[in-house]
Amino acid sequence: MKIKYDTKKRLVEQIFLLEILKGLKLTLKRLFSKPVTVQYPKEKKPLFPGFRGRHALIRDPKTKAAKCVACMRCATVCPSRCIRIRFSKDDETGARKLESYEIDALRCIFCGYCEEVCPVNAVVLTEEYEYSDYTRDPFHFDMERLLKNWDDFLEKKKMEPEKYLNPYLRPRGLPVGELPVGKRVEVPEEWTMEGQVIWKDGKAVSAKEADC
Amino acid sequence: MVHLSWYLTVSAMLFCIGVFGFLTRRNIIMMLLSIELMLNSVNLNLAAMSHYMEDIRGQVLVFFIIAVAAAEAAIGLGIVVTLFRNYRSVYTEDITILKG
Amino acid sequence: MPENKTDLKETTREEMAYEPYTIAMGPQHPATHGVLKLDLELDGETILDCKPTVGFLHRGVEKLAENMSYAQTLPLTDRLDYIASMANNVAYSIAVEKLLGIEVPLRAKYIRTIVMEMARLTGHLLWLATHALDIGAMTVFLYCFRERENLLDMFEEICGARLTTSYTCIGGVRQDVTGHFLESLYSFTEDFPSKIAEYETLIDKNRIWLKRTQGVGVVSAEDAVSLGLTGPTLRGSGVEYDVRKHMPYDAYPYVDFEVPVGSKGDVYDRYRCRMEEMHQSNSIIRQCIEALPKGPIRAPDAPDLVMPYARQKRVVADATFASGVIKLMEDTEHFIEGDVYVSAEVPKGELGFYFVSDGRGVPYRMHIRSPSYIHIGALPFLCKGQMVADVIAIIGSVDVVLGECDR
Amino acid sequence: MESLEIAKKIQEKYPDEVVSISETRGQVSVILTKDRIVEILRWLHDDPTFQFNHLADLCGVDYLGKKEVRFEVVYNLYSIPLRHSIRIRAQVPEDDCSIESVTGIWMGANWHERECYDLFGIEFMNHPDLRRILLPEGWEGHPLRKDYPLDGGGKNWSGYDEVVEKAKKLSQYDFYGIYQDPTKKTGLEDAREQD
Amino acid sequence: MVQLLFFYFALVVIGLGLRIVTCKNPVHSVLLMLLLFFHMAGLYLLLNAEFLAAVQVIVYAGAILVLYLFVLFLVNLREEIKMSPFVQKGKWAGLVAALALLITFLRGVFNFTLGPHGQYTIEKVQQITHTKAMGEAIYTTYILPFEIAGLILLVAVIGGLALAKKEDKGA
Amino acid sequence: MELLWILIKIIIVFTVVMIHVMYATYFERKVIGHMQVRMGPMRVGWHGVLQPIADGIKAFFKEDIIPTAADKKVFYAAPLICLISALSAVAVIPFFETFAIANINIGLLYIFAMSSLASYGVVLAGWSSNSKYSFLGGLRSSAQVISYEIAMGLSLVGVMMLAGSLNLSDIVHAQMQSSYKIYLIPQIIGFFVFVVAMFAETNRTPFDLPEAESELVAGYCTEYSGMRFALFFMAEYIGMIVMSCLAVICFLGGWSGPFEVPGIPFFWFILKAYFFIFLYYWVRATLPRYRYDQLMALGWKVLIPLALFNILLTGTIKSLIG
Repeated sequence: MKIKYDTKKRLVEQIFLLEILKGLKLTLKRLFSKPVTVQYPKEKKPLFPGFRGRHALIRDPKTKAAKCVACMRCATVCPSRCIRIRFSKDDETGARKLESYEIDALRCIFCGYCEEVCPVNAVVLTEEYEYSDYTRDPFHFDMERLLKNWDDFLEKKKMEPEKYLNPYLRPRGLPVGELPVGKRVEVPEEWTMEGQVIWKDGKAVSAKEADC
Repeated sequence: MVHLSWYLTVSAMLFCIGVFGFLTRRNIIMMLLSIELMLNSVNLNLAAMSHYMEDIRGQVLVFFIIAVAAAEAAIGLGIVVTLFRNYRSVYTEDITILKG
Repeated sequence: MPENKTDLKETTREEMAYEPYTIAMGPQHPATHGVLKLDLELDGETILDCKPTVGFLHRGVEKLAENMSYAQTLPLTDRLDYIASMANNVAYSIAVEKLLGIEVPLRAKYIRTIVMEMARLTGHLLWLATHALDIGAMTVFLYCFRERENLLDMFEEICGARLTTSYTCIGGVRQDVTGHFLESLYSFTEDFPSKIAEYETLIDKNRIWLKRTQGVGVVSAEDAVSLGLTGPTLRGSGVEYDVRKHMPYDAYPYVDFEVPVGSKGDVYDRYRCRMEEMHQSNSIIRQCIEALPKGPIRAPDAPDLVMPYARQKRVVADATFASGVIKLMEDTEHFIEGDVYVSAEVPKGELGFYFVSDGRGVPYRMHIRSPSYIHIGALPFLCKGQMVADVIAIIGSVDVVLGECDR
Repeated sequence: MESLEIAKKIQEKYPDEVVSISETRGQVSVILTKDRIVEILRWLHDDPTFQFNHLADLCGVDYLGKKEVRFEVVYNLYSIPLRHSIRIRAQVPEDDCSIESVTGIWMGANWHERECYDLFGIEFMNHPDLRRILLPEGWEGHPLRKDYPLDGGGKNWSGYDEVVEKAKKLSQYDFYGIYQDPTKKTGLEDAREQD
Repeated sequence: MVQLLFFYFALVVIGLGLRIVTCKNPVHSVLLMLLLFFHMAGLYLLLNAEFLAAVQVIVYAGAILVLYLFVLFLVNLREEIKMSPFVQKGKWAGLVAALALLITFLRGVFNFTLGPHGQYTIEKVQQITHTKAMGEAIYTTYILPFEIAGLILLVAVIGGLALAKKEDKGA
Repeated sequence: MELLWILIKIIIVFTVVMIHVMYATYFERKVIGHMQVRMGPMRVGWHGVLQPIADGIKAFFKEDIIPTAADKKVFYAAPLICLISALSAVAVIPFFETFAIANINIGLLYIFAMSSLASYGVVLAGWSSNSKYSFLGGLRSSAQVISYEIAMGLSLVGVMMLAGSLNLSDIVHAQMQSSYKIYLIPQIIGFFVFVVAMFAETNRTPFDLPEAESELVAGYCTEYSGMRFALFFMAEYIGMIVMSCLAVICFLGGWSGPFEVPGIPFFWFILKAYFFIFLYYWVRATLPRYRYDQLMALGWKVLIPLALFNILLTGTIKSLIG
């Protein structure tokens, strides 16, 4: 498709600077329209659930400890290799016991792979993004720090831990059968594969409704 | 009361400074600047005379001299630029094409 | 100022030899769009020679990729063209899918097309913003960012990040879109043409804008192809080459759109091309939303995220924690030896990935054909004989991102 | 034209040059020896039946220990008017690590070849400006070779050492006068003295 | 008061003049020249020639001197500062010549007598303003010289253009 | 006694101008901000009203960096030349009937002289910084100011012809007695040329090439920081104010208005001047930037012929009518 444009000006336009006056009119109009900016530290935009922010280890409400089972999947998948896990092995049962869990947040690239592969919903990226500091040490999260991050986050969200559903704990639109047991949490219907949305008559409706 | 000869003295001294500069500087631009100095001294001379003679003619002449000075600067500096382009220098000892 | 004794020595004529006036534009310069350095040789304000220096942002993505699984490299592609990272994700994914021979479900294809076009809009909006700012129209910059923010918000809604999206995965997308996302995007597309009209009011016919852009940085169709220019930069010269049309991928065969091409190949033509492309992208997004089918969003045979490094048994459901369904299989159909080159049309041009595989889950060699790299390489050709102010306009019009250039 | 057909035609015309033809997922590569590479590519570029006017990509590959000939330079060609593509792979042995430049055919090959030279150390003969491009001048080794140490070989780049040295030197000055040590000179004074 | 002002202006003008011709850095010379022009303008004001003062600043300081600065920037200047500003041999000869000229001039100055007075008395000039007085003289009595001055300027413009124009490669 | 009165006038005008400069920066940021659908300064004080004070304090206490290779004397002098030449032009502006620091006969010429001096500050700043960007900025600025000064001077010749005087107060009086009350109508071409030249003289968008931030980083003031940079800034804004006042005096009838506002004799003057200052901001928010050669072409090939034509027209009409 050849673009057609006509940039030749008629004499009237040339003399009376019509196109410049139009531009001036637009800026004058915008002078009286409402600014779209957000005054950041005072007002904050609400984040969408699933924002990939500060890391946390979910505290198990029953045991009060991390849910991590030291399967090493997160450490394996991490592209920047910023997760370090140490565990000990019970000789009798063969069960793994988590010794330490460290995340170097300065190395992290916040891709969210760790929470996606975690089979038990233990590690999570919370919706916290304001945690800058003057030194490097505070960004080396050890297990206590990560658990505290989770507590802080819950306190901020004022939500029961069970009710909080991070979409990455349970990616939207995947069949339940393909997920590990730990991820089969209850989600709104729109998030399941059965309830996925399609477009119909100028509105997004779930495919189920559209069928009938 | 400022006497006329005071003006003339100042003008004469300024002119001689201009002459000295013109004769001794290596840089052609500075030589031209010295000429401006001399022209200024002449201007002062004319303006003072005209004032003390209660006539306007001298000052009209000053006006013309300023106009001519502008022309002179334009041409002179044009020549300097051309010289610089051809010889990469604005020093009198480098530009000896007439000496052969 | 105390004068140093050594300064007083007579300088000889030879020492005063003429040297052209050179200016180092960058690596820290407001108009080089990153850490690009241009050594300009000037005669007055006319450019005699222009020598670009790149590599300040070289991170060795290609070497990194040789030591990571295919899935792990995907987040790194966010950092190539960080202005439209979604497009890089898609381009990388289709390349890997071609290599592994994976067919993507239709719904995922449509979603990918939507996000790719959204990425094109974000890319073009930022391009217009900075291009206009370079030429001095400051207000267009902020108007463009107003819309770009909306798009980034939508990215945040579907993948949890605004810039480093990592949204796609090999064999599909990482998660489904929501109804809210579709509705807000659809209403955005309804408004967007009026927003484009607003930018055009300020610059399109403005005499200063025309003077600054018309006849500047002209590149003929033949030269443009020979220089390897792609994307709108090439199409501005009148060559109708668009990977979306020539080698269709994802849902592009199913949507109806046109490829705008210019005629003269100057800055203004490239500008017009991108403006028209924004209209086209807008219409593609609308068509895709309207035709979005239901179905899975990941291919059933897509490799697991924690992919083995060597040719091994592939685990579909985790043996330890799944409900008992354990499916192990020898993975030979995916990891074959050979090489593929697949490219996609990202906002900047043709982003190609060349993979050499030796049959492991790790690429033996990955080469990224980044459009910005080629475009910066063409800058000396474009800039010669122009003026300093035109260099700014030309850099803006070829639209380069240094993250992509240096990789 | 089908890619395989093109490959066959190349083989017909240059039977001695073509080493082999391979196909992966429908994409055809023609593996050539490097000697007449410019001639072949120019033929592909100019011939009206091929018209490969778009050099989509040019890169090097290092097959250390995998193949007999260590390096390959890969040309991904595409024809915009005829819409077909072919991949040419020229073998470059390690002991004669050089190949003819194709900048005369595609101007855009210039930077591709510089990159290839920079990262693989393959010399491109008759290249107008063969310098390092992504890495700084004075970098040792060619990082995309498979025998390049992943940890950098425990050696820093000389430019980095220079910067560290300079930083150390600057850190001994009291720039802002906050330490109030009369024996210490400020950096500015020292710089002035050095001038 | 007027005498004080005169002496101030006169001394500064002489001092600046000396500094200008001996200054090593031509840019500094030009800067001092600018200052000198201001003081000259001050002297003109003392002579009731306010129009001349304004023209002095506008034309000399505002246009001609900027031209000098321009040309100075065009030529390689940083090297010049390192060299002696004077010609190698003629420095003292120039000084002697200038001094001799000064003595001659001063003799003339002290033997000087004023000619007949004209019609533009100080009161009259102040009344009709200097600008108007100048204008009347220029546009009536001196209209021909004025035209010629305009012609000279035109010639200068064309000449300057012809000199500074780069040769076309084709020609 | 007279001297004391002049001194008081100087102090009053200086203070008022300085406050205007401070708040001109504030309103520029506010106006342009709102035109660009953002807020502008919001932090210091209510809606950022104390921002100029904060900026001033910051500039004052900032480290004054002087490049080692700079020509120090000239480097120090350049911002002062700019500021002083801009400030001294304020002296002849009659803000209302009886109020001007110096009501001199060649007021218009005086303003020209002062505005042509401002280019020295810029050129020398560019040269003395010993930076290539500064140097280019300086050169551009001087060429621009010299070229547009001609256009500006010629555009005002029509006004001089109609008023028959170079005294600014006389020009206003002459306007009040003319048939249209303002010279805008008979001198519309001159006004157009003047407004364009006014933008160029003060180095503002779309003619802000000397400091074009996307090309020359910051042009002639690239190497300046702290107080010295603030001096350039102040000079630029004072230049804007002076040019606005000149436009008001020469074309919009100075302090005269449709009706008298009791107690505020300068009401109309200030109002009209504010309009021009707003115009500066408005244009800055709207237009792109010219290229150097295009700018020169506009000045020499469009504005100067237009101004000459205007002179011809004015002369013809004047000789025909009276």
